[in-house]
Amino acid sequence: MDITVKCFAAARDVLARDEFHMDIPEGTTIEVVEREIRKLSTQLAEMPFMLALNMAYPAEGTLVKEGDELAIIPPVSGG
Amino acid sequence: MDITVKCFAAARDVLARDEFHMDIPEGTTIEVVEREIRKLSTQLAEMPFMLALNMAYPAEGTLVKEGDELAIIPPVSGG
Amino acid sequence: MVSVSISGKRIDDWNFGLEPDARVGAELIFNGQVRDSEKDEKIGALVYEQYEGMAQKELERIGSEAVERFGVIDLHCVHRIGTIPVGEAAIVVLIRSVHRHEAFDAMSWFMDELKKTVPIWKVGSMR
Amino acid sequence: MVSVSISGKRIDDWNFGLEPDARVGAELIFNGQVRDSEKDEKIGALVYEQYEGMAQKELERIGSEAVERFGVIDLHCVHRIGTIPVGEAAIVVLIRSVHRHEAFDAMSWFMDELKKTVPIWKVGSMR
Repeated sequence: MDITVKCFAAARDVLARDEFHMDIPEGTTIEVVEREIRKLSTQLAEMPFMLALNMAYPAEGTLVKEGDELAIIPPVSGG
Repeated sequence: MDITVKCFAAARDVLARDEFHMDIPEGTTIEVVEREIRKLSTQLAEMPFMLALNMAYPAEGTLVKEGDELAIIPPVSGG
Repeated sequence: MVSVSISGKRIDDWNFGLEPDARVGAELIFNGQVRDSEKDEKIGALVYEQYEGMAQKELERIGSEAVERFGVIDLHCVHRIGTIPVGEAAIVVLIRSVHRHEAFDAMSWFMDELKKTVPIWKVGSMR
Repeated sequence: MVSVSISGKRIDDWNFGLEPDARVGAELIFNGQVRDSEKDEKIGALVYEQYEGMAQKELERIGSEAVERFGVIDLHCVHRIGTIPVGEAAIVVLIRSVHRHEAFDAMSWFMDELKKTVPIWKVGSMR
């Protein structure tokens, strides 16, 4: 299954891209995707971030589906 | 010694005047003046109010002086 | 810095005329308005009176204490007296600070104090 | 009622265009402004970026939760993104309520939540 992962702020700096695609098996939870993402870079492995799924913060154990939009959300600093 | 006592809000309603004068002996504390004022009306006796002295809330035991301006301050309700 | 005014006129679009201050990270403005009901009765206006002189002095005193106690940059306040129609402001308070928490705490404290000590009264209502 | 906007332009004199509401006793407005120093360095501007779509959705979500949780009448918010010069607003929030305490609590909670969950970042500064 193909999913899109958007990168913001410090995550974009580390990965040097705005977004990328991942191919994951059916039945993959958001936690497993997070683990895969952390493997992409040693800096990312240690970085505090949340994952958004289709523009919301998913509940624990949520399954990721074909075509989903994920996003790496480093600590926010708006306001 | 002559002092002026101003009356506001409920105190003015009860006493039916904006202000009045009192003649008190030298060396009178603010607490003694308050006791005298409460004697002016049975409604005033029970009314919660503070006394202001020359436009400030006096410390306990403050002596009242000739020409001082006191004020009966019923519970405030500004803002 | 503290400034206080008491006005017999409309204060809803009050301009405190502040100079910009590059240290300011938070500006908090409170408008206290007359509501259409008072003690469960429908009203059209409230009548406020003040102890002239002392109301101003007390507002300045608690304003200065708020600035000092919470470490905000400045506090400005205008209170309206006389007859105030429903929907119009009885008070406007503006506080500026470096970070937002000081401004929130100072505003809350200032309004609580005002309602304990400042000699201004609602003396009646009008339909 | 909740309304949220995200703007690339100046928001300092933002007009939320609210209808008067006679139930309102308290109106609280928060302006978060860019300060002249960030991490002890003098700056001239901050650069903000958003996750377009999600920033709006998250602001709406926490706005609605603030309204419900604290029982305020309404909450309106505009957040600016892009390059914001020192002294200009990054955010304006307006809350109206019957009594003032709800508005204070809702504002404080809303700003704390915003700084935890809303995908908007300071991504750099300019001299």
